[in-house]
Amino acid sequence: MPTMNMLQAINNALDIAMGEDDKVLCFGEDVGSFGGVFRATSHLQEKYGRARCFNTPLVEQGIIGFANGLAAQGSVPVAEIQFADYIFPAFDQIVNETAKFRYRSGDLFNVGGLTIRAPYGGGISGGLYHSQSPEAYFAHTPGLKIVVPRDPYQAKGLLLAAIRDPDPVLFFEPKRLYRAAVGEVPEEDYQLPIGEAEVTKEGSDVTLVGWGAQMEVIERAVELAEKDGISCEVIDLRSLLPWDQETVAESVLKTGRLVITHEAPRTGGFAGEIAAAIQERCFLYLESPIARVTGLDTPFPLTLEKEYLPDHLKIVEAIRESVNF
Amino acid sequence: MPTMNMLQAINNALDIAMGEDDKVLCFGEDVGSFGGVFRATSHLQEKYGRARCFNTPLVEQGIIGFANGLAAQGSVPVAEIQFADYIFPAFDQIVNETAKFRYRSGDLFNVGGLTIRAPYGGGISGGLYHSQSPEAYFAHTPGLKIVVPRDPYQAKGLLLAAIRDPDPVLFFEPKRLYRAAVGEVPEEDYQLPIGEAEVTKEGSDVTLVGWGAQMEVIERAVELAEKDGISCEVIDLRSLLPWDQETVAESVLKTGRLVITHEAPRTGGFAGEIAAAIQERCFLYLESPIARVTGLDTPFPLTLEKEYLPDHLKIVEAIRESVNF
Amino acid sequence: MTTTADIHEPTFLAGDEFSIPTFRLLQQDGTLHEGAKAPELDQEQALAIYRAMVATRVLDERMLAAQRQGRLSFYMQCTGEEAAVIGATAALDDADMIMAQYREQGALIYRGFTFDEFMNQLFGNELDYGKGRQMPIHYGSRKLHYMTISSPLATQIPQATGYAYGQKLAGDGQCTTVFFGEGAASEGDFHAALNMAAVHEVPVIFFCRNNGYAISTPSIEQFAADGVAPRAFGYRMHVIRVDGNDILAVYAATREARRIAVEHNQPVLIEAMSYRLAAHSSSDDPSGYRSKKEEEAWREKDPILRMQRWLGDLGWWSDDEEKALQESLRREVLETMKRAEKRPPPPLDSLVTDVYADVTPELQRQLDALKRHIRQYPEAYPKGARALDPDVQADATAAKGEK
Amino acid sequence: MTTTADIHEPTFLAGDEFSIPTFRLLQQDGTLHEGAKAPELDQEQALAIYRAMVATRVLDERMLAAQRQGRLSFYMQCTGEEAAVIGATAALDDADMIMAQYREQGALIYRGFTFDEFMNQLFGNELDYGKGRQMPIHYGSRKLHYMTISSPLATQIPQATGYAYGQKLAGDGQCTTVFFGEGAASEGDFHAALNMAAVHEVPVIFFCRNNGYAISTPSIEQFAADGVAPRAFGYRMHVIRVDGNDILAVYAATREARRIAVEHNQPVLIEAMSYRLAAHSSSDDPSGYRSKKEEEAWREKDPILRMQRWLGDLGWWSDDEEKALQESLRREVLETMKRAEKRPPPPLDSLVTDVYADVTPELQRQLDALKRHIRQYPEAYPKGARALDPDVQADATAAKGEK
Ligand SMILES: Cc1ncc(C[n+]2csc(CCOP(=O)(O)OP(=O)(O)O)c2C)c(N)n1
Ligand SMILES: Cc1ncc(C[n+]2csc(CCOP(=O)(O)OP(=O)(O)O)c2C)c(N)n1
Ligand SMILES: [Mg+2]
Ligand SMILES: [Mg+2]
Repeated sequence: MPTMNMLQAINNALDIAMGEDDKVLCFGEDVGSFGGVFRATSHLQEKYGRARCFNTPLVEQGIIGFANGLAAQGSVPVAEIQFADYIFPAFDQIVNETAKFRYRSGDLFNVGGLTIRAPYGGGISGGLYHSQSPEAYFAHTPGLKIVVPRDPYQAKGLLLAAIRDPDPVLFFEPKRLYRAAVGEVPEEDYQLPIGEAEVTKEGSDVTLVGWGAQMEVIERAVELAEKDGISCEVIDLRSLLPWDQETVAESVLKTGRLVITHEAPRTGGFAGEIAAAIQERCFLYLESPIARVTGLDTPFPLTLEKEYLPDHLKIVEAIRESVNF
Repeated sequence: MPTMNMLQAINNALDIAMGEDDKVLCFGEDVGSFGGVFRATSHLQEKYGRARCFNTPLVEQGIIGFANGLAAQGSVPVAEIQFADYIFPAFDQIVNETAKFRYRSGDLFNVGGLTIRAPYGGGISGGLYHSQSPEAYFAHTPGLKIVVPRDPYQAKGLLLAAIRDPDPVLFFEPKRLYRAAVGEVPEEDYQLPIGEAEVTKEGSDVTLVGWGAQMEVIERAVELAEKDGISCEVIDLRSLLPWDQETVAESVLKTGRLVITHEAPRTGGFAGEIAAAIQERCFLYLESPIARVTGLDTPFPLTLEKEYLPDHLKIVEAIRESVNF
Repeated sequence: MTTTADIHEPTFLAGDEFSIPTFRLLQQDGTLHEGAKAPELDQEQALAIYRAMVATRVLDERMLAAQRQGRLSFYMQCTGEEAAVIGATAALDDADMIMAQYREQGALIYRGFTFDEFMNQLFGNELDYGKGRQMPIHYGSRKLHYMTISSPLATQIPQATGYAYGQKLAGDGQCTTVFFGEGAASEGDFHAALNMAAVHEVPVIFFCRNNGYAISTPSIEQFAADGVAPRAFGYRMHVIRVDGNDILAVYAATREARRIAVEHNQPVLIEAMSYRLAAHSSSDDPSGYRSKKEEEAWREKDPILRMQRWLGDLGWWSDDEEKALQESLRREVLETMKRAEKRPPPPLDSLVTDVYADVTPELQRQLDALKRHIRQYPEAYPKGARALDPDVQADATAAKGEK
Repeated sequence: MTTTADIHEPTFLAGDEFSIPTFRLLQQDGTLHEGAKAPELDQEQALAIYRAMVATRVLDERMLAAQRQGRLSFYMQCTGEEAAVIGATAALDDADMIMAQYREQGALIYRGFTFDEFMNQLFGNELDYGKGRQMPIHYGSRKLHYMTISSPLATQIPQATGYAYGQKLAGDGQCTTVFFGEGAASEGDFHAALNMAAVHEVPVIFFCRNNGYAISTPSIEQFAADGVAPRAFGYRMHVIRVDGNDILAVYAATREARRIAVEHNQPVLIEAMSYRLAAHSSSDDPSGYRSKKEEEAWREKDPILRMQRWLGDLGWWSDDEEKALQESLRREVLETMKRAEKRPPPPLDSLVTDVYADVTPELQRQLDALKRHIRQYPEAYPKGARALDPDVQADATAAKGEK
């Protein structure tokens, strides 16, 4: 099986989707001949022509408005937002339009073909505006699906699933791992399920839940915790909307403890939703409070980025506290 | 003491603020000579002139961008967004700019003078786009303050506090109560604190938390519950950011039970944050799972609005379930 | 690509270099302007256009009255702008996509949306295509290529650019026409849409209804420029300003715009100058922000009367026909309204369907809980109870029987 | 307010009715164009402008090199656009507000921002006004009336309209100049800003640096029109296109624009035609999207060389002065860089201050928890540990001693 980094896996997924279906289009700022500032769309214009892979003017609300129209028409747009930090000018098009298109028309029209890709997350010295993790802003929006892959294999399978999914999907890519995460990725077409979490490690004392780049951080924390003799169960949520309550609840019913982590600020972050839902479903089985290990309730800093981030040491401390409660 | 409805109380607060400080400006779509589609700014242009109370072109991102610049310059803008459903085109200006202005400049510049008013909420046959409660979208944004008044008295005191607060404030007004809520409101200037919840009723069996128009709904539910002999403590959160964890935690330490309600969809709603924080702080004292009574995870409907809304009957059922757990 | 001429004095331009005239064919008395030539329009199509204009007017009058009687929660009239909307629609191919703002019911009428279809949406009953989810006037029709209305202003404009780009790739010779008000044209989405359409050479017609007001805001407080038309120069786009109350001019301009769009894959901007004769909506009272005199002056320019006179002069239309048409339309509106009012609400499941292509497990749980709750308190949720269980109310069954 | 001329043929305009010339004064050889007249500029101010241009160039060269050496995480150069940025700034009053995009460090240099101030921001140390929170090049200075840079593009444009409206109300005779690229001008915020400025008669100068590219996207894929200038007609705004590499033309145009803005409360759009000679940023490599030949052609039009020749012809500047200036600037850059690199990071509390005017209880809890955690693992958070406790590292103390 070939080895790819995450960008190559994403590029490969786009290539397969465009090769298979003429209706698939890729566009966004610098996406055309240059192949995107991260090069996720490299060579796609060469291969499929300027009509199907192109630069747009610099206007995110226009990119998503245009993409909504294309999807309503029956095309399968894959729109790139250059950084997740710059998705907010398109917020109205996404939250009021994309998400509500099918519902408001009674399914006369829908934009199910739409996929929006955006690199998210910190750890790259990006400061306030090249580091944000905005998933929770969208997770409050019925009608959207939200997917975050953790490694190249997941990225390819989930992106192909997202493009073909009958609903609009926001696909947030952990840019810190674009080149850092390397792994075996099948050459051929495959899909991974949207809406299903994955138990990446079984254990009995505490459940860890995360997504995207945090999965690697959790892994490091779990290594430390297991040295202490704490048996950890690890769940990659993969989809935040809809999210797989069953898998998480089942695990917590077993372990009695839950630690959730994300990079975004704590207040209003998606860990709050998970905690609220799980305390409701697993109330009598919880042996300690559900813990959240998150970014601080501040904009994303630069010089003190390491201090801000929910790293493996903060997670392992939360695990210990949870187990020793 | 004179009796006012909520619109009159808001108009009165704006009048006092503009009368006292030349730097206070009111603007937005139809805000000028017409006084706003709900008439919250009636007569202000007459009284303070076109330079200080005026119509803007129809562009929410421009209204808030303009307001951010004005606030940075030292003015005290009170910008109206005609319906909270239409605040999303300004999402980038609010979330990336308003919220981060002071932090990113190390307090060289700030937009603390800014207040954004917007009518929110359902119950008025408004369907998808005249009913939304978007508070949770903003509550994930450090740097913003969010205030929601429940009645005319609160509206006036909180709005005056918001205008004079050193931080930017989103002021969401429950439009269902604009004319329906009537009460005594002092003629003179007064302020109510931002960041402090209010215990509006003491009780011992269960704590109810809400804000804005839901407070009236809670009241009706509590009447029913008390008939069953359930003693309810009721908290009006008033500020969602920062929110008063102490008051809520203190109450739950006493009652051992918590029911939170809001109109917005459940997933990602602010009740999740409250539940997550309170289960952490009150874990050993909780006698039943924290319950959320909210809108469905769908866009806001029309014909079946009554069915969608978290009304008093749904709340009283949640109270009963919580107490009988 | 910029011009190369040089100047050595700091001379500022301010737009006085050009002026944008208004294209007019028909005078208010029903005769053509001197030198004007009517577009090719046979009697059949002319009458189809005229009937649609009258039907729009009658529907609007009746439904506003129904709103005033409390039978309807909300309504918006097209009154005064029928020629702009229907003239443009008539110049399109029936399979061209229309993406409207909300005041373009005339386009639907022209394309054959029935009064029953209107009423079902207005009353949000079980037959409403939108399943009773949106406020009145948010119509949509897939078979008539009319995108379901969305309240957030201007969002449909860049969507139209995208839709038309898809049509261009599909190569089926269709284009998209997007309607919007001069107020909505202030939104950022407008700028995005026009620029992208010009850059990507998209067959889309941007049809601006400049009716002088955005709710209470007069256009003079909306923009300082000479209307919306000169913005086209900022994108390098074909543009024409047309008398929006002149059915012939609107038709001719749009037909030519469609030719440019479809044959050359070039977007076109049309600015139709008109006036919103009625209130903004049933919630609005314009007496607070404009004069009766101003309204009267525009009432004199009624586009329907203007066309009626033209048809009369041609001998294509008589007073008797007019009377018969008006009466039959009024009757039809009232009958269909009564039918629609009586129909039951959409089923309870419609609360959670269409959020996604399939109902998610969490939504199913929420629906199940809601059903249990409604069964506990059926009288508190009459529509829900009825929708949950068709036997609950006899008239619900009766109404269903009519289908 | 629309024009009243009528036409009776459906004639579309497409912008060929006018053309927008380019205002130029200085030729590349340092002489004036025939018929051109230099603006009033005494030797002192001319040299101040020139020195700022050279200082910008030197700073950019050195800091890019530092980035390449790994001393700095990121950098952006103004190279090629110094005349546009500094010429405009020199034409303003020093108390006028400047709201820049990110490539306008020349404006700051001209106003007296010191190399130390630049370096503290670039290295995000304890003396950075922005407290080490933003990426390099996000400068700001309250005393120099230069708004702190924000990365999201175009957001500063409507803010400038608002700021200038506040200045107009204050009546202090100041205005605001907002810089942005031709790429950023595609954002919806641009449209909002210009329209609102025209409607509300705001003293703001919209200064567009049209440098041909937005990262890899050439302006031909950014808009189909003749640059950004003709958009002004859509708002009824004064507009001028100027050779952005011509310091005299930029200065003269901006001075006149400022007069219009301040005396008439009218916004003005200036489009400065130039070229981004360097990569977009230190993360970019332009060889993937444009030719060396194109770059070379523009390198011939170097704005600094052009001004140097003009100064030389006037006898205001010599080769020796040039050499001395370059050397002293290089030395100063290196020295200040070394100083800034060594300074300690901002204090740990700076993580939570300035989110609000006062630290909230929740933020205080989060900070306290973080401090406990860092005390537990000081070696894992060297900057945090050092910032938490100045004694932890000796060199931190040493660096502090320099203050
Ligand atoms: C984004 C957004 N902002 C505000 C509104 C509220 N609103 C509805 S219609 C309207 C005025 C629209 O005026 P115009 O575009 O000129 O259309 P007209 O009503 O004149 O046909 C406003 C402000 C809205 N629906 N959407
Ligand atoms: C809202 C937003 N979208 C995208 C970006 C990423 N980005 C940074 S600079 C840039 C290009 C800007 O080009 P232009 O405005 O022409 O300025 P120039 O770099 O040429 O000076 C892009 C796309 C951003 N910073 N903000
Ligand atoms: Mg209008
Ligand atoms: Mg550029």
